Amino acid sequence: MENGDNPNVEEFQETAGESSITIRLESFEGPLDLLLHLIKKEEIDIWNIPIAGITEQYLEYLDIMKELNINVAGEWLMMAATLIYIKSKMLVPQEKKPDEQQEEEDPRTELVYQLLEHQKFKNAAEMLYTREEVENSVWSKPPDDALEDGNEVVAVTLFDLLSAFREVVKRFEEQRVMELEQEEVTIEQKIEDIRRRFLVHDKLLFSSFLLEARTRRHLVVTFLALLELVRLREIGLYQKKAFDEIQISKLKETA
Amino acid sequence: MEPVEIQAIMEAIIYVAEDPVKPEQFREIFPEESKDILDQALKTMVESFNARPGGMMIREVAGGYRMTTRPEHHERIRTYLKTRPSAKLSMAALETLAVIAYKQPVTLAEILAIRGKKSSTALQTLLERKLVAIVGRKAVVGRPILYGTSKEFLIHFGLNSLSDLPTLEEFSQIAGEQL
Amino acid sequence: MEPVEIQAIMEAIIYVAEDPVKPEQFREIFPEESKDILDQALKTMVESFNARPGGMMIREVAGGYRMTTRPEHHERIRTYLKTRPSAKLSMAALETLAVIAYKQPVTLAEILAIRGKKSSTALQTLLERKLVAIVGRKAVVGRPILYGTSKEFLIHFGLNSLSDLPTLEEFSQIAGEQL
Repeated sequence: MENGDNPNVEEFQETAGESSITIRLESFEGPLDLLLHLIKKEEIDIWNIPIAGITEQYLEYLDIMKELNINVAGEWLMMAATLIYIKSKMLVPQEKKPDEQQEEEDPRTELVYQLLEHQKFKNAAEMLYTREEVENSVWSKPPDDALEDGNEVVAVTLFDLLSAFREVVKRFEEQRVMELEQEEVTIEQKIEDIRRRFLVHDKLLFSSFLLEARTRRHLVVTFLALLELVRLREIGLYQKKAFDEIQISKLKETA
Repeated sequence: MEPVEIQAIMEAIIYVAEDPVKPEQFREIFPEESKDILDQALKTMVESFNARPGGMMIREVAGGYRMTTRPEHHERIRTYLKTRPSAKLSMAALETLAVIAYKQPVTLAEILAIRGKKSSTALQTLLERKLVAIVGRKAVVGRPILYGTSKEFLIHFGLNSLSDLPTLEEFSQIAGEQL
Repeated sequence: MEPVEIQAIMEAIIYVAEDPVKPEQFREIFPEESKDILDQALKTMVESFNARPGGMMIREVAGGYRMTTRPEHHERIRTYLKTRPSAKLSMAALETLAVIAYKQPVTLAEILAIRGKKSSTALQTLLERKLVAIVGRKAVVGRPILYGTSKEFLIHFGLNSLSDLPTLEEFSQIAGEQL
């Protein structure tokens, strides 16, 4: 078939501006959509698809897509292969064996069922579209003061949980990068820092110091600084009972 | 309590509720009343509320009762709210959603097989808009994630339950006629 | 337009409005109607709305009209607001839950290190909702408490076991992006 026989291909070439191409291709989102489009346009009987003609048209569309540098996804090539395979099967003359089944399996049957199945869901999507139209024209608005915990409204699904985790991981990575750029603190600086803290507090939780340490090195420095202050008998470590949290208390006024 | 008072409270509760109110919830609010009395009160209230020539209506959505404006007034309401129609789902998202709605629980690979093309972007949109949820894993090699529609799906499309959807056979009939 | 239709739209607008609706605003919505007709419609609508034995009323507040529930029903409405299904979590609680789910067993210090934010209030909420449980103590200095998800957590998210949780890899597959 020549291009002149296919008005749609001409349309493609005439409106080669980028936006119009995108729109056109969106209406054939996948290979099945393109086949359905061709079948409807040519008013073809779905149960008797002229496979040679359809294959030719399909391949023309593929060529145009390639010419326009549109990334042709794998499923498009798969469908091309399927069409060519069906075409070749149909060209082979069927050997008549009267003792076998009268009707040979038509090589197009599977594709036809796939197309019908696809059309079925396209229709279901149309139905959802119409329903959405209707629902878009109503509003439901409970009064604001009826929402007791207004800022705490997150209906939780597994997807939310995973998204939340991903956010945390992302933030963690960013923070690590930032810290690597920061200058590291020395034990002497940390001792001064802890002494300053005990000017205003008599008791602090051991864990509160460790919580501040965002890097491993910072953690070690903090730990060593605390041990040094214990050695100097400026602070003492104790537990109220076994397994309880470790507390740090000031033992003498620091200079 | 007088039926008329029960009805008034039911109306007020449907008004303040964020989600559709299920009949069972009324039994918690009125523990002293019988199920029959509450069901009757609910039915009478909804009928008379909707028989008014007012601007609101009470609809059965997602197994509960929900107050909304009437669709015929949408233009003037939109003028007042100065909102544009909310972002509609793309045709790809609607098709993916249709496959999930009718074939649930379904895996991404099964969706691909029916649609004949990759559907992960559409699925991502549907998950973000909470129309679709992860409902489990299929007991096959690789244990792929199974997807299904959510309560939000019913609300978004004004359905009381999944059985309100037309059957797939109806669509295959139409499909046969179209092709 | 018929007065009854104007009244219905006025009612719907007062229903959807965030703030009390002033009479002047109706003149913007109905530019083709006279002030007298609109004032009359508003008056009639409010009177008949409030004459109903329903659960809501329209009140004049701050020079405008506002829809509220009737004060006499506040106790039952409060009961409802308390009993409604509380499947809601704050973002902080959700993030904390996500860290616990994916990193369990985990200490409070480790949660803080990963989230970079204080998490003790969020953790408290999760413990109260029984989504998280204490699963032991870590064998390090101070023997901090280890947290993990509970059976309630599995039920809430419809999981058979923790191995059903979607992985980050699966997520990036759906999202089609690189992590």
